[in-house]
Amino acid sequence: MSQKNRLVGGQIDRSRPLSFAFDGKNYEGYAGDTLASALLANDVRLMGRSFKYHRPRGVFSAGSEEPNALVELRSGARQEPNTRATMTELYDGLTAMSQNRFPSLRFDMLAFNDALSSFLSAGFYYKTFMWPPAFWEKLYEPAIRRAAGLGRLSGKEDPDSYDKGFLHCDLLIIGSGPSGLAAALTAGRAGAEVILAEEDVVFGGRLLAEQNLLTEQCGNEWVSDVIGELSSLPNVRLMTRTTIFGQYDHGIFGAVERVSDHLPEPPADKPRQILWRIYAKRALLAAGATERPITFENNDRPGVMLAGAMRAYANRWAVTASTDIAIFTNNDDGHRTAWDLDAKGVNIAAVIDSRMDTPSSTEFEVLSGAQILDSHGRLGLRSVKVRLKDGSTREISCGALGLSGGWNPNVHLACHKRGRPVWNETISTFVPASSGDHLLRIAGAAAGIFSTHGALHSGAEEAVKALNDLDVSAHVPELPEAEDAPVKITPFWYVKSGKGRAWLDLQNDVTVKDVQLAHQEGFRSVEHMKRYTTLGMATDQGKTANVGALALLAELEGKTITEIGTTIFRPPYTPVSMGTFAGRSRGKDFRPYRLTPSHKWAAEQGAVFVEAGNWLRAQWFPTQGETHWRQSVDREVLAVRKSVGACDVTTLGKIDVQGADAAEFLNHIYCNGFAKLPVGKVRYGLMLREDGLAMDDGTAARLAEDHFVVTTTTANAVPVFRHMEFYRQCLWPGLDVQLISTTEAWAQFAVAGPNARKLLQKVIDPAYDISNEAFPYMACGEITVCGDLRARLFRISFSGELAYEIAVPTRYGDALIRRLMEAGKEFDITPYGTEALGVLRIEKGHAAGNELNGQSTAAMLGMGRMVSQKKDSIGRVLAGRPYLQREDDYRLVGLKPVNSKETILAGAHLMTAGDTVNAANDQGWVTSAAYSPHVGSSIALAFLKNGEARHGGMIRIVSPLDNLDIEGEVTSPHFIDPEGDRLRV
Amino acid sequence: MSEQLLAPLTALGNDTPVVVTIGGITICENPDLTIASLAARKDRGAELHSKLQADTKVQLPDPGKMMFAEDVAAIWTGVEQWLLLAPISSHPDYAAEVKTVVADSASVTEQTDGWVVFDIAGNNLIPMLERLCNLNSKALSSGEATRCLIEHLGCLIICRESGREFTILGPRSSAASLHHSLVTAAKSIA
Amino acid sequence: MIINHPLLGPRDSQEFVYLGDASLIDRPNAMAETALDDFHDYLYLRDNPAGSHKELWFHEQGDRSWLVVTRDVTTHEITDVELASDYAKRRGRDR
Amino acid sequence: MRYSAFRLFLEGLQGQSGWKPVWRDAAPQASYDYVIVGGGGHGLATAHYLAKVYKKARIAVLEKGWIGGGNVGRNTTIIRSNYLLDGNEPLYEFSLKLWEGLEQDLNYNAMVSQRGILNLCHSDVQRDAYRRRGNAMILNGADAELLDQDQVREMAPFLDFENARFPIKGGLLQRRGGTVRHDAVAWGYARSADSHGVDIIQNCEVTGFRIENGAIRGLETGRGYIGTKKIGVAVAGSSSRVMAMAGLRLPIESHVLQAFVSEGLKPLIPGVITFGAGHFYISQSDKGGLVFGGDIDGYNSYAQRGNLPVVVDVLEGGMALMPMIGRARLLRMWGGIMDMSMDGSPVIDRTPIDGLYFNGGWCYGGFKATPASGYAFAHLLATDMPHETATQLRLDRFRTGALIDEKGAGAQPNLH
Repeated sequence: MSQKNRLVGGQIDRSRPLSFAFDGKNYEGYAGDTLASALLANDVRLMGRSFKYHRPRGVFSAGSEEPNALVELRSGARQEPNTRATMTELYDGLTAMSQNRFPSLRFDMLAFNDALSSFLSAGFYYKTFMWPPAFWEKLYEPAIRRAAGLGRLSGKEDPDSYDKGFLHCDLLIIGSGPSGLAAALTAGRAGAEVILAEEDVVFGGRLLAEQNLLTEQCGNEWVSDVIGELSSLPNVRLMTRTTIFGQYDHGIFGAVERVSDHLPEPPADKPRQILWRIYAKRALLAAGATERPITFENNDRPGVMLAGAMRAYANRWAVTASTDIAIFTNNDDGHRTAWDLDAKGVNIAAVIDSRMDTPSSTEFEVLSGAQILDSHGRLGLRSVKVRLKDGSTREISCGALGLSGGWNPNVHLACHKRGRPVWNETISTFVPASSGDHLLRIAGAAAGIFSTHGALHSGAEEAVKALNDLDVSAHVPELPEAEDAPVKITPFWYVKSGKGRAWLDLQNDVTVKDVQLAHQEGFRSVEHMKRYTTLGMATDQGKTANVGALALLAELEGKTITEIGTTIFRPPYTPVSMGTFAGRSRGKDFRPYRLTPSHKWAAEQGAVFVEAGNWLRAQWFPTQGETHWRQSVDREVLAVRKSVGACDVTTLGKIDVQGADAAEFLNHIYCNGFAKLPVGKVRYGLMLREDGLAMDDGTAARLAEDHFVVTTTTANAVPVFRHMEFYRQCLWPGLDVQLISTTEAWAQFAVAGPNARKLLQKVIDPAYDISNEAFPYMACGEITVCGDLRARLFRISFSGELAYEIAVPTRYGDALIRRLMEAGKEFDITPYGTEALGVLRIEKGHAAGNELNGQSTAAMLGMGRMVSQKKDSIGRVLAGRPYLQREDDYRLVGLKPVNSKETILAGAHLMTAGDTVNAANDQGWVTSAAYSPHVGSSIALAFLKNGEARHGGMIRIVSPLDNLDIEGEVTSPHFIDPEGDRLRV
Repeated sequence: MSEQLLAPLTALGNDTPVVVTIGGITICENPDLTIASLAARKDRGAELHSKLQADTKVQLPDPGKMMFAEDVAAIWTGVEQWLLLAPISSHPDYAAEVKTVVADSASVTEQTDGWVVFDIAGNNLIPMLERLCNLNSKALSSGEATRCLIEHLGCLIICRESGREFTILGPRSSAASLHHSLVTAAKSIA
Repeated sequence: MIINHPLLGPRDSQEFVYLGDASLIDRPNAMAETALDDFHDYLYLRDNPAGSHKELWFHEQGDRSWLVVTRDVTTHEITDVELASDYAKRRGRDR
Repeated sequence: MRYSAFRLFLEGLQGQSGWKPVWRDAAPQASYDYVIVGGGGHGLATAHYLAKVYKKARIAVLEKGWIGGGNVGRNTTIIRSNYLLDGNEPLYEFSLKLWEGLEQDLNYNAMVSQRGILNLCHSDVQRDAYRRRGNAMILNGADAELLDQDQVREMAPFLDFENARFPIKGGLLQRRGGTVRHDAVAWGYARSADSHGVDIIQNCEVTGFRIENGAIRGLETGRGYIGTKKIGVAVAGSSSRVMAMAGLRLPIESHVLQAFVSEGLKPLIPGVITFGAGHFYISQSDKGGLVFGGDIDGYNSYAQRGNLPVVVDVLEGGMALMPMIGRARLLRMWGGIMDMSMDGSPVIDRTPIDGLYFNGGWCYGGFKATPASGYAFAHLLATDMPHETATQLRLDRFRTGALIDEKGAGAQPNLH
């Protein structure tokens, strides 16, 4: 029969039936149902299997604390493991599968673990699986891994998108039960910027799940009145399906809004979920409370659930788990469930109350001073065995059992900054510490104020206080009359009886015995107990389990619960999809691209691009007939050496340094001298860190007495700017110097090769004489090109050839490269990419990232003498430490294979011939290697111990990773034009 | 050959600016601004202020603010540091023009090509801005300008009309990525 | 975390880059006889207190100013923020 | 009491009633020959090796709270010896060898699982650096393999090869790397040390050192004065606080490192994988949780908790690398205090005070080093000479310039 367990009333929309499938079987529910309520309506109690023993389990709660009813929702790439059926809104066509079972939910082979349970005690795995040692990875562990885990991820790319956002408010209200709504009304009317966040689909909290909380009005009506008013206020933002999952420093909260999870799939261009970072001047925690169970033997059967959840199912979703129910309680709240379900026509088999002094009822049987000893029913509860006040036992038939062991305030968010809650004896529960954070106040059940009247008033009053803190005046509004019943509870945690297992943590299968064993073995601190037994470490983080276990541990230790304390509360409050945190930053959008000014042109040329930090640079430019990258690169290199080439070098960092003291400032920043650099000249500069090791290199061009342009390597543009600002602001705030980055503002091209000048003369306006005499090596100047376009020209060379770098405003970069290509046709101009750039600089022996890796001294780079001892520059003092000045330290050398057909690999190590290949004999390593068309073989740069003295000698080049072991000759690092004649022609 | 003038490209790599309308939101690339940065020389702030005001009527704003004078906007960008924005058509060599005015009371740097400029307009841009940056965009009023991060990019946001008109300056080399972020956010809230 | 920038007001610490102890402003005299020892202590040794800590943050995604932030490193509570250049001048760094 | 499958079977039949405490909850005696300050992994391992290998007696481990409550109980459980520099690699390789025999040594199953660690590279420069490193590992007796893109794809087909912002070019694989059940390391060492007579004293905070004429005489604790002439301090995270009581300033800052775990999932990720173009590394625990992390938050902190920007940064890396994890859920995030040293490498050395020895500055590397760190520290305490694998881990290296800077980041702890 369809929806056999559907009751009358409820807040579901019976006019909108929805079909769905669970484990391949089709069912029907209504709009407003959760997957759990719809399954219950269809008399499905068995929804999952537990983690360790694979015990049959049914839904336990009606909210995010659910330990049992976890399913694989959806299919294909959208499959979502471990999804709580209680938090899954039903939509038409929903499909879900049970998980952690094989082959089926009703018959699970791994349930034989349950039969072996007496050997699988807490931590049993620490005591075995040790022999023989090799069997762990091969046999034991794979078997354990297969059995463990819960649901399956598809292994496919998540097809949905996620988003991030940022919100600001005066008051963030977390939870929309009576206290949250009263607070929102208070703050909203006061004109404060308010965010009301509710994890549920609708606002109202327990007002939706209970009968008669308000005495003169139906709870629902009041909720809709309040929400109606709040939604008319522009200063109030109402957010449902939004979980505030974490509190971070200084009023920052993390929230996840599930925008599209209630739909079969997100609409086009819309995210599945949004991660909100909320900046709240003040926050109010009104997150309510979570009910806790009472533990007894076999208390885990499908049909056993929290009494409050049973009530929520009946009142909100018009569903009962069974037509015959029993209640086991230690407080008055449990009786409410019986009243509400009785009113809906469900048979109340009995209310079993551990207390002697209990409310009575004429409608159903109340067994005071009674306890449940055991339960029966393999795949679903059939009956419970009750020990009556007089000691006799009685078997009571029921298909569902509601447990009420009291309520735990949801203190989590109040404890995310490492505050711990305190035990309140009167109401037998942990409440937030009163000396809490002034940024976060707590109201209602979350504060241990359990009556509706109390919740309403505390919500409003705490909102007033929070706003007063912000100098916003606010007043407690008129609030509805509400029940104000005191908490009547006599703590009762677990039934002491026979030898069977009684579950504390349902999902992770931690029983009373496990905690007892942990204690017996010395795991007495609460953290030890948790870690040894895994209690509270499941997907529900022990929301319904922890307090019961703490009570048990307290009893075992002979201490109070206060002395035992809690474990640490950590975000997230409930698990959050990992994609949400990444938002849009994934795939190609993981990081922004930086494109060079010639990108469009290079793409038209068919260039192959490479990532350089966030930049995309042309790596080489294949031409017709070239099938291997080496062909292209060799051609580009040779073209530069023979005639002329052009390369986009815009990515180098450029920092504009101005001010009367600019030269003095640079004199501090660079280890070599800059004070006397003439205007119109460029100088190579080496920058050290204060620890004396090389940080970066580049050039500084003096455009005027008070104006320099500094270049940095591409990778260090940002750190160097930060470094320079540190010294400007923090060490020499008295210097007249101003810095600004201009990396983006100029398109800069290297034009290199014997014909570079001839080419540039065709482009540069005739007013500017760039002859060798007028514009010699290391000259710089501001010029114009192509008819009065302002430009800069630097005669510097990375390739070792006659070369210039020419810069124009970025927007003209595309036109300039096209013009250079056009003008250069007569010289067979060749565009070259980063690969050829690298070969050219290795041939010339210039250091780059592989050599400037933060581990090199100036001396290692062959620039030891550049470090001026006559002035105070950053790093000079500590560069003088003895180890960094040792004679036999590494030096940059060149390497060539003796057999020119062999290839040197960067990252190979250097050994003396005849030595055993081991660390003790390690002589250095290859930093950069390339095929040099100029030399006609593989060449490399390397750091070699005492290398300067070893030019001309032989060395073994070994890369055990590649089975490479070849002989090489040590050379000067300058494979081309060591005297620098080519630069100066 | 050198007499033939070079033709500029917009930051998005076209001859003409890109304009996109999504829902009620228009995102418009603006290539018509020239930009110069200005940093007062040591202890010359007062002199700089008076020179600028005398010659150009430009008043230099306080932190987080922007001020207009005729066709020039001045934005505070750092301690004793500002960006000046002006129409490129009437100020073809703007940095040089400013330098003439301020002489050695300030360092001036040409920054026109350092940035891509997007003007965005719509009846309510707040939901879009909320998805992009951590500013309290709802509280931004006309004449406020501040730096912020948009999808890993350091940008400058200028509020031209509260909630309805904003200008976003971003690093020019990432113009395409920034544009993609703006369009994605607009679609997401449309 | 939120750093209350002395000029720009509250800003997310994500916009900043952290350097370390503000004692890095007290760079020793590089020309002194004892410079090697002084620089060793200056660059490498830290009080690393479990409590109030003066430290340097750079507003990289903002106005590029270096700030000296006084923060309790056990609670992350920030009690003071000022421009590092002001702090440095007070410490006698006027050149 | 010896642990075995047979014993487990017997206890199963007897209702588990025979199990004894894993370690005695000892009370402090008036004096000891050796006092180890810090009941974390390193301190407990030191006690174990000092007693078992170096045959010393009258040893106490003092722990402020409960043992294993610091970084040994809050790390991401990775073991590896894939270091570049000769100052580090011998120690980490020694450590890996000790891990390989740990269960038999301790008679405790800490689930040492050598499923491999794969460091991905995304550029030629990175590959060159990995080749240098991999070769250095081999030269030091460790195992390493350089994989190309196809080999990576075969191992981890779920990585983003199609749409990556920073395409995967290859990776450095150490097959002997893997994971260990972290808490069990502390418990296993505690159990073994205890069985060799070591007193493990919990809830015993050190409040001061007694130093006379430049030599250690004893220490003050929350549970009274304890006389001793040799103290080994192994309290990474709190090193500066403890050593300040002896008047020493250290080249160390304390920083927070966050770590994360997802809900349990069926097996998905083979070993440990690290992203080379962002801050993200991941493995999957035997229970099924994806265990992952990234970079430190970057500011000094003793708070054992971090903030959202790093959470976002880590998961951006995660989704960029393996977009299949989008629908898995993050279950828990936490933080530990790292001793971030000035060159990113640890210190195991004597101090200027006679009888006071220091072990710290482990940065992120502490857990994987636990066995060797304990061994080398025990060696130093017992012989007054550095262990052969730890000769360069000296406190004075910042003065001499003999730095061990794997990353080349310089004297800035938050960059290591």
